[in-house]
Amino acid sequence: MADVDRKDRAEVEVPLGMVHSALLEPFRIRLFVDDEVVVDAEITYDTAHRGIERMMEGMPVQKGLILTERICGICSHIHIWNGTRMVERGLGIEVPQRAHHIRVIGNEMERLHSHLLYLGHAFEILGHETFSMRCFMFREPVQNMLFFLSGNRVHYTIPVIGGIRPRCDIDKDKKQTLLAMLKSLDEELKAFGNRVINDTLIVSRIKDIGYLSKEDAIKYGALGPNMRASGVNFDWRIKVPEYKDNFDFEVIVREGGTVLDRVACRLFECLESIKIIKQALETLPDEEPINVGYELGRMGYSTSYNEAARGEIYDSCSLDDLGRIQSYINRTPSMSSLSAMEVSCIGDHLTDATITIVSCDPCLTCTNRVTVVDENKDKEYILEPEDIRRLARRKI
Amino acid sequence: MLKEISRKNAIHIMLVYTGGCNGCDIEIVNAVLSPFYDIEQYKVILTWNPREADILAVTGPVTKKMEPALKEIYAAIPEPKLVAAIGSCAINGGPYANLGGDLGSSDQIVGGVSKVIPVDANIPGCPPRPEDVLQAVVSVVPLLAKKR
Amino acid sequence: MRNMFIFMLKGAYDNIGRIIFAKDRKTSIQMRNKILAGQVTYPKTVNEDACIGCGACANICPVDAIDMELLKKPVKITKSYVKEKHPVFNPLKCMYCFQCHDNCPIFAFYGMPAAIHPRHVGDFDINLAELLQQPIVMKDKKEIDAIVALLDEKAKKLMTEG
Amino acid sequence: MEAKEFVLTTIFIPVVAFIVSTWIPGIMRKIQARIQLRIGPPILTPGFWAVLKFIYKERIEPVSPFPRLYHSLPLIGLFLMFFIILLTTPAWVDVLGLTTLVAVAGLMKVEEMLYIFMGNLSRSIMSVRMPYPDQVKGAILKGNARRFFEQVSAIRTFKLISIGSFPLYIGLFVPAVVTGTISIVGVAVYQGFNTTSFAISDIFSLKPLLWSIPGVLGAISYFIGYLVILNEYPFSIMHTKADVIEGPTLEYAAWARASYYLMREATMFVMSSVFVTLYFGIPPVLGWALIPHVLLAMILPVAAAVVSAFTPVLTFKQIYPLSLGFTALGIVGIIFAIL
Ligand code: SF4
Ligand code: SF4
Ligand code: SF4
Ligand code: SF4
Ligand code: SF4
Ligand code: SF4
Ligand code: SF4
Ligand code: SF4
Repeated sequence: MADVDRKDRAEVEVPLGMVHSALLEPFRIRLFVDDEVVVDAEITYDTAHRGIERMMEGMPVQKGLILTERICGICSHIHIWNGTRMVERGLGIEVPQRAHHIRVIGNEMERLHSHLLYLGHAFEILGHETFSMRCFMFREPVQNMLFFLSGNRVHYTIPVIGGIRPRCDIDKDKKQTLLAMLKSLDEELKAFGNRVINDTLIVSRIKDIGYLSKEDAIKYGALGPNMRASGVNFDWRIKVPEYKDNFDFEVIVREGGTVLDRVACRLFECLESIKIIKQALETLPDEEPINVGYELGRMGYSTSYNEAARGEIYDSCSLDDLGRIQSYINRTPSMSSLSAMEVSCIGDHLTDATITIVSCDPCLTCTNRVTVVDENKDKEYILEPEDIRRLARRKI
Repeated sequence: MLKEISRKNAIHIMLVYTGGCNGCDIEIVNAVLSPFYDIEQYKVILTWNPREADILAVTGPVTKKMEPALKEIYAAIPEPKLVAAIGSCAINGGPYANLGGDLGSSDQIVGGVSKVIPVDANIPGCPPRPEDVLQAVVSVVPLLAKKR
Repeated sequence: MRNMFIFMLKGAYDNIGRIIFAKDRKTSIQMRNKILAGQVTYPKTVNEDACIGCGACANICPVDAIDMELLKKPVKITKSYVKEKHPVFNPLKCMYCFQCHDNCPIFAFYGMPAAIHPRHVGDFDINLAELLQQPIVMKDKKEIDAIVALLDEKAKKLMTEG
Repeated sequence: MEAKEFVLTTIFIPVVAFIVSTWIPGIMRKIQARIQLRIGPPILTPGFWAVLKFIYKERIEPVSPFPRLYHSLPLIGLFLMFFIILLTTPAWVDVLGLTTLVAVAGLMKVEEMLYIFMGNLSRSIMSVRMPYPDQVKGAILKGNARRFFEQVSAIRTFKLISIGSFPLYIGLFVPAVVTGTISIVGVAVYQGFNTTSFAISDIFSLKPLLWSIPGVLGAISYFIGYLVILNEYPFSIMHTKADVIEGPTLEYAAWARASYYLMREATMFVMSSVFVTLYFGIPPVLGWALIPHVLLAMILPVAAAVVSAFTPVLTFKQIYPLSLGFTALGIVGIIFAIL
């Protein structure tokens, strides 16, 4: 990542993490600075590696899918949904439309809470405690909605093969309450967004930093809102039939590529999510939410892509005769977004570098899967960003 | 006497995430930053400096990479100190340690926090709700005051 | 800049009220009282009305987080079946794998909300006697056998013989 | 009489300053909490009980090349602050010729410099010493020197001293220019303060400097300087949570941490007290007139709490222009004063 001539200019290294107020999750950032200006950055994330994909090998698929949810506590729903979806596609299991709608509601609520969490975290990093708390205040109703919907605030465990767990079904009362909650959230968020975009101090702090050009965004594989904030117009939701066939929404694209754009992009996406949830609630078909009449068995290699709060997510595996998992692969957006941040924080002040890295919404727990064991040499090494790029398969 | 009162009236809590799924972490952050829960009203103040901390809140199954760091941070906290293991991962390793069954658990984690440092309070849930965390923290404070 | 000025003026008005009179406070006083009194309880995990006491959840749980306890007063569910035991859930042992939920016959055989949920079982009404009359909707023979193997003897009879 | 008053002042004023200052962080926190729509900690918790609690904690040897020196730095700061407030009392007039604005400015500079020393002497676990095998991880820039957070913030302190505290000094010297004297009590006397007998009722006959154009401009500069010297938001780049966590003070534990807290609290109060002396013309004196002085001295912390609740932490990119801007404002004040 670093040019050779940068090496001469870098003076010292400032390592941050693994336990650090700005990172929250355990990962390590090494910033190479020259008088507090970042010359190069290295982000290492293997501290939360739990070997989930490895553990799933040989597990009955229903059991294994529970583990996908524990990949992450923020985008838990999309993992279990995408995993379930992958299996359903592979085995040709029919899923009621009602279940699709509720899964979409779950995902959009997750996007809402994830983006609000992101905003809260970003303001905390900016040192703006008040606005950070405001974001968490707006997030509270979303969490309540999720609790109300599923019985938990974080891991909702909504999808199960064949549909959704009936615990999370939406009856009339639930629907009315959710719609009312959404309405007030919509208004509050718009007012708050307006306030933030007009705050001179905040804008001056995030306006020109963390620039990621469109070319770099593609080259380093930034995903989701990070790539859309750099002007790349892509969102899996326009391809996934669950979304495409049923709902109207806009894909938010901004051209700037700076931290401000990434923040704004998420703010606007929140409003789009509210729109989608409203549509889904209003057009909820009246039928059983789950189809238990399916049979598990051998499944060839099946894949599924979807749009998580942070971008593209990919799951694939095959099943043996008894419905046990063979070689599960789960690829998540944070990993490649992070390597894009390694370049975009170059040239900024040290304090700006942390907000830049945070502005890609890094979530490390899903990212920690790149420890490679080279059996011949009998030692572990970490893939370089170049290797990740070589190995990552993106088809846009 | 004064010692106990002062300990009851100002508690610093430090968070260490040791490789969980973030769920517990987010709920703790919620308890701290959401005005709805507001941990500070219970005289509990968040800190990121082990030298300042009284209670160490640990989440997640301790991964092998995090084990030495957790130990060092624990050692850096001056007595009296308490450790709260938050979430089923921190209590017993959660699904990463137990779900495997015959297939064995993950070889990347050490397991519950109590395998690494002594634990004083266990807060169950996956993740525990913020109110569970708050109540547990409030209820261990007398323990802290009684120490030496 | 002009917008900023407007916000400052409006904010000054709002915030003076907030600082002096604690206006629009969002902290839940109800929750504060509950926490200080130590009354926060774990959510309800077993729906007694929907449970047939079959023991499948306790048998499948990989970490023995569920104990089947004898009921003081057995409950008659159908003409031939009396519920004698009910599951008691221990959150400290649980790892939230949902095996109990997914193997509860109420959910697995009939697609209804399971009688047990490690997080929050939810409020719903179910008429067990009626439900048990209906045919099992699950298709997969292997799965049915696997779950039936988990049930205790009496429940096994109930499920297989109707 | 003179001697007795001198001794009483020397004992009593620092004690009052000490007691009052333990309330300040709590009041500030409460105000911020109210703005953030929550309840917030009890007023005594952050400033008083926390200090007491730290005194009762286990003594831990700090990881530092000179542990003793490191531990004594906050005590020096505490002492400096009490010295500054004494210099502003009428009883100390002409002691060693120190009761001038120049002396106050100099002592404040020393106070700021303490942070540079602290930063260079601390080696906390949180950055370089964190046990993580990252030097084998393959960054291209191998073998660079590695810097602790504390050292990063020592450098930042240096930058802040060299430019950030201009507004404070301008704020200190506006009164001198207006009144034509660099004696602190002289400034107060100019505003109508009577050194020999001063009662509460006399306050209304004062003509505070604050009610004049140079006074207002000077006060604004002083306030910005106050934020800078306290490293309060938005000027908290030296110990921002976003990167250096707490900066120079990371290694303070137990009683040393308590003394650091006290030093910071004392700074909050004393700097504000100096402001009251200079801009309201009420120096800290023995007797009932101390009450309005203490009440007015709450103005700056309260204002700081409100400002810091609505500002993000600024980097030097914003601090330089802001600091220069407010310095210019102060200079305009001086020009007004000369005209
Ligand atoms: S690298 Fe992948 S397969 Fe290997 S243990 Fe980690 S998650 Fe599992
Ligand atoms: S290289 Fe690709 S398949 Fe392998 S772990 Fe990484 S993202 Fe997954
Ligand atoms: S990138 Fe991974 S951890 Fe982050 S939200 Fe997506 S799936 Fe979850
Ligand atoms: S990015 Fe990963 S760690 Fe972060 S919230 Fe998403 S799944 Fe969790
Ligand atoms: S690249 Fe291969 S070894 Fe690595 S996680 Fe993927 S499947 Fe496992
Ligand atoms: S207990 Fe649950 S929520 Fe907490 S870290 Fe473990 S899996 Fe995540
Ligand atoms: S969710 Fe908990 S109680 Fe249920 S089977 Fe799993 S470990 Fe046992
Ligand atoms: S499996 Fe379901 S019905 Fe059977 S005892 Fe457990 S909760 Fe009750």
